[in-house]
Amino acid sequence: MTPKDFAKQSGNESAATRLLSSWMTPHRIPAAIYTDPEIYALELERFFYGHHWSYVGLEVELPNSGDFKTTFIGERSVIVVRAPDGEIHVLENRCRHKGIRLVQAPFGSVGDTRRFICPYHRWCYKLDGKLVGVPYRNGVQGQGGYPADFSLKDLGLVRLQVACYNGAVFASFDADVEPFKDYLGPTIEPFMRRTFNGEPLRVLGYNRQRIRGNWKLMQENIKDPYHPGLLHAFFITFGLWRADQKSRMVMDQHGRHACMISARNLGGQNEEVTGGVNSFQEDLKLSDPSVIDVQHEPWWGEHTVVMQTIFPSVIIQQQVNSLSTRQIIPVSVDCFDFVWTHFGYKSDDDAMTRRRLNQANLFGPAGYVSLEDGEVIEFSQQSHATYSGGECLAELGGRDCEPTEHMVTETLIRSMYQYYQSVMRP
Amino acid sequence: MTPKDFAKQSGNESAATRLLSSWMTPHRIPAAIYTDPEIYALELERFFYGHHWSYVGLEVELPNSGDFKTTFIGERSVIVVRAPDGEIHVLENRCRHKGIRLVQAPFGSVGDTRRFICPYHRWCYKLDGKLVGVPYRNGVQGQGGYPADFSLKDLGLVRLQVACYNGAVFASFDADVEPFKDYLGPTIEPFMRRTFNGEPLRVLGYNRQRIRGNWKLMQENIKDPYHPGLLHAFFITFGLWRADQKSRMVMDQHGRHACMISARNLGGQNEEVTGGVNSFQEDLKLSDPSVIDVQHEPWWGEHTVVMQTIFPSVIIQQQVNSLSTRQIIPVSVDCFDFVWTHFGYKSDDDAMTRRRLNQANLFGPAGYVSLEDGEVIEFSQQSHATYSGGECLAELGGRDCEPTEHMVTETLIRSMYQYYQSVMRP
Amino acid sequence: MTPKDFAKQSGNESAATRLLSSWMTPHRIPAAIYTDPEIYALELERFFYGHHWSYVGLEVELPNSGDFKTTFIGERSVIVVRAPDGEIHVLENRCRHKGIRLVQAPFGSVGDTRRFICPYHRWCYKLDGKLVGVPYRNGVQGQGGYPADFSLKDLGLVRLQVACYNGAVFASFDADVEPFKDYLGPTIEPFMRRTFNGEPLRVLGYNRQRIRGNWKLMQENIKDPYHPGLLHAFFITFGLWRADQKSRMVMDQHGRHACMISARNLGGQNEEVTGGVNSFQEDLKLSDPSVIDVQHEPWWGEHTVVMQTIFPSVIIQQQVNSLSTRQIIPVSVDCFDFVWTHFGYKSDDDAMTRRRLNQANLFGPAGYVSLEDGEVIEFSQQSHATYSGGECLAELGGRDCEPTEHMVTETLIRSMYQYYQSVMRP
Amino acid sequence: MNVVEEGPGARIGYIIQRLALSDLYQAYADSLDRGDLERWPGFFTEDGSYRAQARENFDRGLPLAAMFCQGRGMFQDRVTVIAKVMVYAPRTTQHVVGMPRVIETGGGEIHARAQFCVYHTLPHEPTALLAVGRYEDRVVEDIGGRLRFRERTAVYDTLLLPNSLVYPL
Amino acid sequence: MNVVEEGPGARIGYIIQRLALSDLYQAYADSLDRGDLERWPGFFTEDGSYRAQARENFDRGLPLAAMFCQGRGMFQDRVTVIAKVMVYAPRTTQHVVGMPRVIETGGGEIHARAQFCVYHTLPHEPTALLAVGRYEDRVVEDIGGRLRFRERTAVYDTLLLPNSLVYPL
Amino acid sequence: MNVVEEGPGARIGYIIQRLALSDLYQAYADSLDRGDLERWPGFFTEDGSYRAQARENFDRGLPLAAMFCQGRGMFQDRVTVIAKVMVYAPRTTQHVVGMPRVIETGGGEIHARAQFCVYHTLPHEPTALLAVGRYEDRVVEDIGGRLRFRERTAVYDTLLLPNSLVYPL
Ligand code: FES
Ligand code: FES
Ligand code: FES
Ligand SMILES: [Fe+3]
Ligand SMILES: [Fe+3]
Ligand SMILES: [Fe+3]
Repeated sequence: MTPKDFAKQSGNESAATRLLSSWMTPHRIPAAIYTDPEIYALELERFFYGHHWSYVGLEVELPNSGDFKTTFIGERSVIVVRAPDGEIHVLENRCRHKGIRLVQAPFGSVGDTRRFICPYHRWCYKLDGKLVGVPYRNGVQGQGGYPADFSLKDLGLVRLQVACYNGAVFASFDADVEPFKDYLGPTIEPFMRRTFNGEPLRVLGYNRQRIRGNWKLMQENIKDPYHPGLLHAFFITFGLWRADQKSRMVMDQHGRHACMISARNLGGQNEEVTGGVNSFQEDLKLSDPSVIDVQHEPWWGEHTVVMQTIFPSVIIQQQVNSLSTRQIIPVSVDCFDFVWTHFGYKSDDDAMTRRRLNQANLFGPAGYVSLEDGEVIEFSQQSHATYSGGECLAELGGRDCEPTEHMVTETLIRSMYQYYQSVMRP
Repeated sequence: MTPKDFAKQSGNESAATRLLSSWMTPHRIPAAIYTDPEIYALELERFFYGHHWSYVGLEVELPNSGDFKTTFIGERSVIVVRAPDGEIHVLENRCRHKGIRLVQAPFGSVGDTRRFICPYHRWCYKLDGKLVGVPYRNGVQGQGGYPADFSLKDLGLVRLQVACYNGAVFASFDADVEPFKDYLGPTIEPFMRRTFNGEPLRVLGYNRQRIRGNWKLMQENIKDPYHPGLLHAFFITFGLWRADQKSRMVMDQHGRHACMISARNLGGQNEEVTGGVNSFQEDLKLSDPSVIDVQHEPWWGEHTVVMQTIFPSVIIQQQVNSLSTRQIIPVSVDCFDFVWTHFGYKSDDDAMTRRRLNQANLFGPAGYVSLEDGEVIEFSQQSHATYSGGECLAELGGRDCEPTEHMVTETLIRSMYQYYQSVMRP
Repeated sequence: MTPKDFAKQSGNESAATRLLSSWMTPHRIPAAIYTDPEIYALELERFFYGHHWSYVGLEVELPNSGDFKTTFIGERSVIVVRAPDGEIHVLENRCRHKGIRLVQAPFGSVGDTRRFICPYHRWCYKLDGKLVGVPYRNGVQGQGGYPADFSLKDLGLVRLQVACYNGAVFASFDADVEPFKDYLGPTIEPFMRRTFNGEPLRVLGYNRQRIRGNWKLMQENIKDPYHPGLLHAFFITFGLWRADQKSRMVMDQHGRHACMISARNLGGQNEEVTGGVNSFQEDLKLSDPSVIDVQHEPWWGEHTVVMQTIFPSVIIQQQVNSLSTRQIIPVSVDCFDFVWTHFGYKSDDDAMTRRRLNQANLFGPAGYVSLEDGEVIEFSQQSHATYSGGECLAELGGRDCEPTEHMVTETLIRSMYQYYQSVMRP
Repeated sequence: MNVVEEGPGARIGYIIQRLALSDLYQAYADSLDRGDLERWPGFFTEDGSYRAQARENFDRGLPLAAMFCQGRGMFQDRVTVIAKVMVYAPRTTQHVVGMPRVIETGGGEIHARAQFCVYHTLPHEPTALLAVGRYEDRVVEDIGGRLRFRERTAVYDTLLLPNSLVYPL
Repeated sequence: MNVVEEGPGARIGYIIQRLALSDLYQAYADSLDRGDLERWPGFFTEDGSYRAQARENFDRGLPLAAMFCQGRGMFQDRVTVIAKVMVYAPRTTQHVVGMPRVIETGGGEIHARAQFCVYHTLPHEPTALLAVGRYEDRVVEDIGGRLRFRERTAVYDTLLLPNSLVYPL
Repeated sequence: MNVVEEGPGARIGYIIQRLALSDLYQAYADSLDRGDLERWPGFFTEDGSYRAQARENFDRGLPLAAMFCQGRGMFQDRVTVIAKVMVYAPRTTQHVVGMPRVIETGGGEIHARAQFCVYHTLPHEPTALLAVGRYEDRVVEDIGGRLRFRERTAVYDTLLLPNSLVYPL
């Protein structure tokens, strides 16, 4: 906390309010947005609990009627459940009696009961949230029970808006949220449709990490085409990345979502495009190339790598044959959980499944590439937490927020913060 | 934090103050009282450190002169000690020199010294707290030492008010606190006298849990006769509980303390009284009935189960032959320690001791019944912490705060919060 | 939090501001200065990040060009590095691009690169902090890159002021900080020069502890000649300390730094000077006297023990043959890390090194003496955190802040807080 | 070491028994950690007893245990209640148990001791320490030569348990 | 215990193998903890495989592993990338591994299991838990009589890993 | 494995020694954990030495140890000071120690190594990690055939100790 911060706190207006009122430059980012608990609380409110859609899972995770999972939107636990009619409901995981988180298991099935029953006093909810039973409602032997004007009708588990997009499930707390397709917008939606193309999916497994950094640092990381060829020596060393490879930076009409689109390089190096990276070790070779044994899939088209950041909650990864959703679950201002769901298509043959699993060595908590992203995010947070007057620079490729046909730019970060400012302004 | 909360915090009056000023409905409980640190700090002040009595132990824990224990009232450490004259003193565990917590051991004896000596500079206190020695008070060889006007008299360990009630020990920081008997009030005191009847006690042992929930959730739990026949499937499954069993809900004149009084059921079931609980598993039987091998004790009278909640700090349990005090030690707004002291009477024969120990399988951190209470309390806190605009309902049996002759009611919870509002109102 | 505190918080002026405005008595210390996060934040600002010098290490830790270490000033990570010209630089460990903590290793060498390269995007800094390389600055194949007005000049790693004092290294964030010698002042500097006399040093090793107490409690501890003969029974039991041993309490012109100077006792006891300490166990003997096998070193002069407290960050220990720096690294309002660097002189023979190592048994986390200091500091914090209205007394030897020729006084504590008040006053 | 030196046969027998003891301890932990709760009673003799007891009670001679079973029936009831009756957040445990040491042998019983730490993992939460402590055991060679506990006391140091003790230690 | 009683020779052989198994497990952990990463591939057969896999995947039959190697080449690549390619905060690990238990023997393989907990220490930070879990292993007597893993799966309970898994478990 | 194959007798001797080594390690930990501090010096030879040393010192060849004893006298002094002289909050410790591994044998000494984690429990507080690390030991067969440490170094990874190290690791 700088003396200025301190002084501010003594006034009537909080430091957070002042910062959010006055911050106008998306290319210069104040460290306080990563560390101020008041700003974080407002982010939860406006992004995760407000008029935005958040990722909650894949339909294939709930194959049968009665199957459910629990996950989080922001810090709030929600239940995702498949109703007998096949519909997916997303419900607040919060009993309306005394407010308890009534479901604990990450995955499960309600079985034949077709009900969620709160363990504490056994209030009984249908899978669409409706409250259908309250023990002793009419008392026992004429004694006690609920008052005459007590109505079950308003006491269901709160149901969220749900969008199922070819197998991907999103939800929103806001009843007035725009339709999901509009939320993505015309520039982003085609890329969503590219991966979630209606082909049935198969979950290959999960990775879960707790990363001690502010959640936005992960969004920035995947909107940053500047780092992969510099941080990820694996890409460079084994010739998988060049700064001059064909690529596009696309964002939605608000600048919040983005796609980093590129075609993997064929190997080799030259001074300009590796940025003179001195760790480039020409003599290193992979003994076993199976982690980079790529097979082109028909649905790719010309793009071999597409990283989608769907604000605020998820990244949709296609890195050649490795596919995953990466859910961002904020835990506190300086921490988030990062949940990877690797998947393929039901139609994959064994060789393709093996290929996806081999390539998974690049991703997740032990990933040759992704491990580094988690590390630098923690390095960032450590610094922001202590150099609180600090500022980050995002001026590569200029100071505007336009899409580009190259990757030598931080435009996607700027466009996200331009949107952020517009929503967070007091 | 809801946007409303956020807005409030920017004003001059804190969200806590506003909430406490405006909350009038004890049957609708705002989640913020379980999560707001400012409210919690005020609770410590007004309840634990104010004009209330808190449980600190049993006399039998300190059989000999010089025996002491350390425990907590609210977050504050206190020393309970038996002086040479047999009297019990309760002292702030805080040296008046540099304020250190001078005694660390949970149990001990000062032995022949008859003094507490602070380890840091060896200020020396009598067992009633009086400061009787300060090293180098008059300097050494004419140099240094304390000023002439330095007086030991005002620098004793602060002594609390103490009430020994037939072996149970309570203390208060407030010199003007009402007498303990008045504090209990005429409706509750007879039940206290029923268990602590002058018969010498024997401690059977301790259980200690750290529960990540607000301390009031535990008070509510034991003021809630709605849940035992619904949450505690053990009771239902093995026929030990029916909602129609004879029972009474009693509170003191302020509504803060309570007794849930009932007579254990003789087994069997019917639809109405088990609330249609679908987990009732008729085919389950206990292979060994010793955990429910009850023997009526003369002092019981007609009541087989009496659960006393003595606000704010303790529950006095009689569940058939299992007796315990359950001390509530708040640790933070979202956490408390729960300390169980199981006891019997000195006059118990071995069979009765074995019986109490067998029945102890129902209680504590691994208790067939109590484990569930700890679990649902944590489920509650998880939800309150994240759904901060939430509200709990306590409308079973109406919205008033009167005693009842049945258990189909949340009247005790309402009466506690009515009292709470009166004390906490700014 | 007392009700008064609570009330204060509801007003416009924070409790911290009010306290700092009104506290005038250095001999009576309010517990809140050990527990209030706002006060702590201001301390970081005014002491650790303001016009003070902080200890960062010993030159001998970085023998070669390119050697570096990371350490902390306050909560901020800094890099200490030896440049090719032999100069020591101290740099903020914070990349100017996205602010990450770019160096993680506690010790290391940049080797032949002579550069710090940020891992994230490989911005490249010279060892004096200058930014000398930014990948893709001019774009790739005419696309992207930094704007024309983008200047590397202002984006170096921020360089701190550095003072190398005969092998001890101090640094300051304040460009206008007074010269280090003036900072020590004429009364303290000779003692610094006594230990750091130009004789080359040898590091014997490190001890690191995390102590759950406010950082000032450690400064107080080493400014407190009242406790060693009372708390440290080892000193008393084995005759190494008497309250009447020749000693002096010296402070700098501001009262912030101090030296406790004394001559070790030759053994024996008498009632007055041991304060009647009843744990004095005459029958205990050391089976092996090697931990107290003292050999006088020429540079000592008449003093056998000199403990220097260089405010705010370090203690310079000479306890007969045991030498160390003890760095104080605040972690939060209620916690600090304590880093011991034991050293001797390069010219020590093996016997002297063995002696220093043997005597090290008295110090550090397992030290016969120092262990006790860590313990009482935690006992203090426990109490301050819960008895928030508490007050500490520092009236031994009067209420003034003058140097003394004896040790029966708390004058050094008072003088530190007099200085503290002057700096912290709003 | 209480090896009675009576030739290689006896010594081999002793060694085999030590390995069997190690296997018993590891199998016990493993079956709990993998959720095979039903196998738990079988690690005890028919008349065996089990206690999960706080060290403060153990050390001070106070008889209370957080969990107490005596005789196969009580073991089976504990299993039934855990598996079918109680409500709690699902969790997994993981024990790490030191090599058991034979303290004394006599009367057909081995008095053995081993140290343990147990972690638990709750939904959506990092793994956390549940309890550390030591086993104080009386082991016998039961029917079929299989080693079983006649008495096992899991003395846990962890005075403040993190809320619930669902499974035996 | 699957001791085939065929005289003292066989029994001694069995015992020696159990100790060798223990040594294998401890040496594996020790070489990782002391930073001898280069020795890691040598604990596996040429065609061996390794997985560090979350228990939720293992239990539900999902094939994904956080770390996966099959064949000496992939092992060596993992070592190279850890040692020479990746950027991460330096750290040390410390395993504590229980005595391995033989679950089954057959086809020249030992199916063994042991429980582990692993701590890591990062610069300027207190030691923290990295992961707990169990090893599910297939061990064979390799060339020269040395025991090696044909297959090792480190099944970790710790669903929420504390950020990075730099070294194998 | 350094088993010199000289017939079943030698092999049995080897095995017995390995078990005795395990017992030594467990008994050492157990006596500390149960507060039998007085027995601690007896685990060392008369001229034995003990160090509790931070790994950063050990690895960099810096001689400082947080705790250092050389010769029975210094051991006894450490015990006396802990038991009768120093002020500290009472606590209990709990070690979990892996099976020791013989690194090398020669000159009448066994160079052995084992990994440990140690927890401590302070009054009114949850159990917490104290330290993790490994023992680097030189063990000899002392008078009466009992195994004792000639040298034990507890190398702890835990650079930031949680305040005090009251008891030896
Ligand atoms: S809390 Fe859900 S039914 Fe009472
Ligand atoms: S703090 Fe108690 S005597 Fe000084
Ligand atoms: S953060 Fe350092 S180069 Fe980008
Ligand atoms: Fe990346
Ligand atoms: Fe209950
Ligand atoms: Fe001291």
